[in-house]
Amino acid sequence: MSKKVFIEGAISPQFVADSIAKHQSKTNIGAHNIFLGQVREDEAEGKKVTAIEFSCYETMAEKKIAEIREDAFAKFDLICMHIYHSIGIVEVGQLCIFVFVSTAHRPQVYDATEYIVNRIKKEVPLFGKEHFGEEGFQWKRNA
Amino acid sequence: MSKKVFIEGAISPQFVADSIAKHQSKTNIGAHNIFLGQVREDEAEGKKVTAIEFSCYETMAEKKIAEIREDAFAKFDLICMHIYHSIGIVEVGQLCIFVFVSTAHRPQVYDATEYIVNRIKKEVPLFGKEHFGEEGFQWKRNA
Amino acid sequence: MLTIHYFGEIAEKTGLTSEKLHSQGQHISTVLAELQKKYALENGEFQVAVNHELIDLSQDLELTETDEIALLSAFAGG
Amino acid sequence: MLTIHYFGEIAEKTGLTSEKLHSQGQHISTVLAELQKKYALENGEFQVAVNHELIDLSQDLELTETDEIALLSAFAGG
Repeated sequence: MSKKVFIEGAISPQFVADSIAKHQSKTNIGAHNIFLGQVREDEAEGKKVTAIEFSCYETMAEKKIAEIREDAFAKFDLICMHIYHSIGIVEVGQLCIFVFVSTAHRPQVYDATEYIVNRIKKEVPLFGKEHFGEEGFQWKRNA
Repeated sequence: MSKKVFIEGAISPQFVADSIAKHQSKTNIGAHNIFLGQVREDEAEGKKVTAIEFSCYETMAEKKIAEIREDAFAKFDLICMHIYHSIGIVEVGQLCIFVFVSTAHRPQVYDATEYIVNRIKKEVPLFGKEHFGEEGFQWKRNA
Repeated sequence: MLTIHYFGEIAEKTGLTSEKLHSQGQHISTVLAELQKKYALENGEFQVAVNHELIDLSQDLELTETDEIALLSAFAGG
Repeated sequence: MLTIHYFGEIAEKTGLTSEKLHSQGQHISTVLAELQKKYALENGEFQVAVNHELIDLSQDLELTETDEIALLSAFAGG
């Protein structure tokens, strides 16, 4: 698991397409499930989010993602899984997280994706500053 | 729901990317979940599947997909959903189904995707002939 | 006269995608008995849709000429 | 001497990403009391990771100079 998880700026739809294409030679895969998080134009006190600026505690984040990865492979019958998260500015409408799970058969693929996304939100030290254009910012916090 | 559901041949990763890109202007979306079915190199009596040839009873299939769509919107808090399925030959490693669900917040997105895929498998009159290269074929049947 | 459509493996067995049938009766049981005999179709090998809905074969539906009748093999989508 | 790292909103409040600290004691409670006073950090406003694991602040861990200590604001990934 020396793979690159953190991506500078938004994750492009093209990056998602390239990841899918790379799995077409794995002919034991029957089902893929992809979760994508998109920056929403949330409102707070009449101001609209224009972007989120992500930062992370990289050594801890990589360790946590390695643990999540290991646990997911132990818990579910997966062929492949990949996690990508943006660092830096991601504008409204752009993608900031991409979780990609592949299995032989479909039943476990949804639960595995949900499990991985929930653990990332809860355990990985990522920080997000919501920008309100010219009207300041606030720090995002996962519930 | 006059959208095109059936696609001649495999669904390309580029088609998936284009669909994702089209949703980036919908700034109320926070979560996307994508299910992709990929043709597996299954074996039967020592012969390997090389492709699946899909056909459908189109008027009934469109009616069923419209029902599934309506039920999914009633049951889950969705912003968008799209269903695409291949007709004709899809080679091993290529994609034959693409279900794309978008919500404001993530909790319902996985269940909604699973619900839609399960109903498609069970209720939509699609037929698949598994080709074993030069060694004949057999008709696929969903469990 | 009824029109019957065939799909999937059933279309392969009948060699037809549809046909007009001068049936002895308008009940689904009569029609199916004729077709099963003609094409050597086993019970359980096909499903029947009338007007785009699968029907319960234990209820002997009466058909009309405007009904869209289809014999379907197992579904295999996804 | 301990090295403390700051991330997210905490880095903004301290104005630092890390600093060396000559603490009066090597217990986490002592270190945190000093830092909370210095930077006006409220209880509950930060989490503490030692060697990349969040720690339970009710247990008063003793720190060593080789420990990697970090004060983190709420997580916001995904």
